[in-house]
Amino acid sequence: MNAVEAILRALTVILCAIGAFYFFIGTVGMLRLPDFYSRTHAATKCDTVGAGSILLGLMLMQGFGAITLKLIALTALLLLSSPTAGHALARAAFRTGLKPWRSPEHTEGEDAT
Amino acid sequence: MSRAFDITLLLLLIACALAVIQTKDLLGAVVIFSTYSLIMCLIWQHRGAPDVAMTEAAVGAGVTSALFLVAISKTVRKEK
Amino acid sequence: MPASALLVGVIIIPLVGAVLTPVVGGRSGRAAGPWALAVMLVTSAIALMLIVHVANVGPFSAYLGGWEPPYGIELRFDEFSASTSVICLLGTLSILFSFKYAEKELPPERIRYYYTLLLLNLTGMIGFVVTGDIFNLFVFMEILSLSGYALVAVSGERTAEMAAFKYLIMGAVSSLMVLFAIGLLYALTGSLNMADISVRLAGAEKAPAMLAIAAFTVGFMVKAALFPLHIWLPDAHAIAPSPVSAILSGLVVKTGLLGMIRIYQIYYGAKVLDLSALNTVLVWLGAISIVMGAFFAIFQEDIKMMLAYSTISNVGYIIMGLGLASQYGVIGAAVHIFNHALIKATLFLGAGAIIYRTGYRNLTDLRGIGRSMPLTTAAISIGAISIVGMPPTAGFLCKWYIALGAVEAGQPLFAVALVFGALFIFVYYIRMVNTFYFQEPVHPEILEVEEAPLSMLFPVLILAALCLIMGILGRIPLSFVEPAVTRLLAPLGG
Amino acid sequence: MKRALTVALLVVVAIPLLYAVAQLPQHGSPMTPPYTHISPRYLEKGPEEAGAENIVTDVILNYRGFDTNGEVTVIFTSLAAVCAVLLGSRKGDERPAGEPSSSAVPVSDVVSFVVRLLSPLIAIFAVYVMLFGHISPGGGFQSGAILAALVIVTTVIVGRKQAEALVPVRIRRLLQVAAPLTFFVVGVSGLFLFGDYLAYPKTEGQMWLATAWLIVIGIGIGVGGAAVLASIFWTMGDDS
Repeated sequence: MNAVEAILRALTVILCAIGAFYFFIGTVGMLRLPDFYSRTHAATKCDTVGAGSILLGLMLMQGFGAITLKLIALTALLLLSSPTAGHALARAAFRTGLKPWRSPEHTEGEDAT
Repeated sequence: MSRAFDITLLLLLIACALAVIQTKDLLGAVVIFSTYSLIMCLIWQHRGAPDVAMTEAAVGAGVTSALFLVAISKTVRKEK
Repeated sequence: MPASALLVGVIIIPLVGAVLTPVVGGRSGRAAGPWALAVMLVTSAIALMLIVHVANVGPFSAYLGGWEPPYGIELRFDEFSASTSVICLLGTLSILFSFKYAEKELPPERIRYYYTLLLLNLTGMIGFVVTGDIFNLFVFMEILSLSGYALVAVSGERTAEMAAFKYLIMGAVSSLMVLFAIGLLYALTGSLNMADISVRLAGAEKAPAMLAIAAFTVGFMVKAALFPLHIWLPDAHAIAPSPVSAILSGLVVKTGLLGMIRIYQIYYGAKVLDLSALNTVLVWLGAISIVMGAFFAIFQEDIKMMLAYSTISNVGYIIMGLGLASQYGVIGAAVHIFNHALIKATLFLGAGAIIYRTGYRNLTDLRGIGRSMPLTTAAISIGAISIVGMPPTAGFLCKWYIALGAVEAGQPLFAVALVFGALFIFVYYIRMVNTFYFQEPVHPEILEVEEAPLSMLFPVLILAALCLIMGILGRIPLSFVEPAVTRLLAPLGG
Repeated sequence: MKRALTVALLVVVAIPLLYAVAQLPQHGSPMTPPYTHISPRYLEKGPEEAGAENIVTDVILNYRGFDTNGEVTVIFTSLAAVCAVLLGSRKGDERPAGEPSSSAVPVSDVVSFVVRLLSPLIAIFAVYVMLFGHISPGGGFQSGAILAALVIVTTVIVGRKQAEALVPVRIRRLLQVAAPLTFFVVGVSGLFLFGDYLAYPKTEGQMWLATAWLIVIGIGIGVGGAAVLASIFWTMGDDS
């Protein structure tokens, strides 16, 4: 029993760490990436993978119960809403004519052809 | 721990308030303002006022942002 | 009907009437005006009954929801609350005056919302003066301010929207100040009931109590347009539709002053602070307002702009009377709140009737109007005489009392400022009357103009008549507020 | 220069503010007046004499119900203000050149699908918040805001015409005044039954009636608030 609990606790810690790591990466991406599309992409990663794995970790910690049900509902909502928001943002930007960023070398190459 | 959390939130709140004033792009200001509401909502919740937190989330971050966006779409986006 | 039910009714009836106006008004909005008028007539009847009651038995209360204060909200009707009757009177007359105005100037979709806002504004003021709970006061202040901003902009002209925006910004800051002060008082006393705060404030810390009254003063002074905080007033009051100007200048500005009286009731009763420093500041600001408002009014071409500046000047008189904190001064101020409302409404409604008929607002363009609109200009002239403070009219007694108050408080210098202000006022009203009657018209068609329509003429004449009657019967309101002022000043040992 | 002046002014204002606030009773300490004067009565007796388990609901709808009556009127005032300023023909309506009126991006199928999927859930949540305001956190205002958010999102997805068709103008106008009217009806019946405006039954056996009335008011505020907020949104988005 203790062993099961310890494993669950370890899994929780690992999952939460993964979540935190993704949030960190996402934030760095938000700050460092060059254009709107890539930044949106980074931000959406935070929400889905980061928050998703943290919620999963919390579920493991709680075991079965009302709270876990709420967490499941929360995860489902998050997995639905966050990609949709990202999609809507990127689509609106693209439709209104925002050009994706190209690296300078690439652009030069294009110009040459 | 709880105190540190409170202080962090309050500092974020002040930062958001200043950012709203400083931003010249009104659309950006609206987004920051809804972030402000979100932080405010967390503070209410943390101070033990879930009723107010709920109102703040629904009205502050939801409905007012929508109204601001409509107003911006009707007028100009840049502050002069 | 028990008095407490009437006291609730005087707020609830116009409130529900206002809320139902868009439903009743119909698509064309034609029914909205008569409906609003009916609502205000009923409210006026209730207000009269309340005043008779307070004159007989003194101040009385109603407990909402049956919860005794400080647990629930208390409505309290005292002699100062008797200004409800002025609110009802001016409200009724302005709504009557609005019939023709709204028909001519407003897009039909807006008419019913215009009346809704008028009624809401009046409801807010009635609630403001009868409530005995400080947060309830704030709620009603919000209703009246919000509807006030929109009423300024209702004509849809660019200048009106700019004026409303300026008013909105200043008003929002003042509301915030008042809310902040209410929060401070709650933190100090744990109570929101005014009487209860007054009792519990006695042992409180001094610095927060001082900050609270400072915030209250700044907040209410923005609403009342005292000298450094008056900048929103000339535009908003001059550009708003005339019936709205009458209400804003006659009543809304006064709510700031009545709010100040309420705060003084709390603080004088608690005796927690020595307010003489604040009073000195108020007297000086009042004196500056008197002279400055009157001085600027001389140079105005626009007739409504002139009236708006004269409002600033008259607010100065009232503030000065309050700040003097002497029996005569406060009585004079309290009654001037009432009289100035009548006078300024006469003037604004009269000016509105002239603008309605001629389309001109500048004095130069209006030369000779006295020959074609004799009744309206006669009413305006009566208003002008009253506001200068000539003996047989309403303005005289109050100013006399305030001057007496200055002498009583041992500061006769301010009585001089008062006389000086009255001289300036005399100059510009003489100029106006001179323009109306004795100068040759610039526009010949001015002489062809018809007299104002009956629904406009009637309110103007009634108000002008009241200016005269109040001058003759001026002792009645003075002796009516006297017990309240005595109670207010009793803790000062005066 | 202007900036320096602003900062100096702020500092001058801030010092007395900070000084005075520092003199206030210790915030959050149980010995301060806000905790010792009125609140104990609310906390101890609220559930039995005011009809709701949630003390916040007790205070805002029962003890201080008249304030809430005023607040819903403030919300209604804002609607009347928006209508009075925006409705009807505007003289000289000018939009700065080069600013597109609204981006002509059609609504994405993905977004549309997700919103359609979620909107019944949002509606259920709003109704739950409305009906259980007397037990759990929430109540009329909150559910009104959630409902209004739902209406706004739906308007964005299906277009304004279709969304407005769901609620005909005549009914909408009644819904907008639902909140103050509910207060009026409950208040006046309190006046006749129990002697005071907005009075609720206070005796032991009739508490269910008080609770029922709190729920009725909650529904009124929720529906009215949602109608007002949605109408403001529609009026502001008016392209006339």
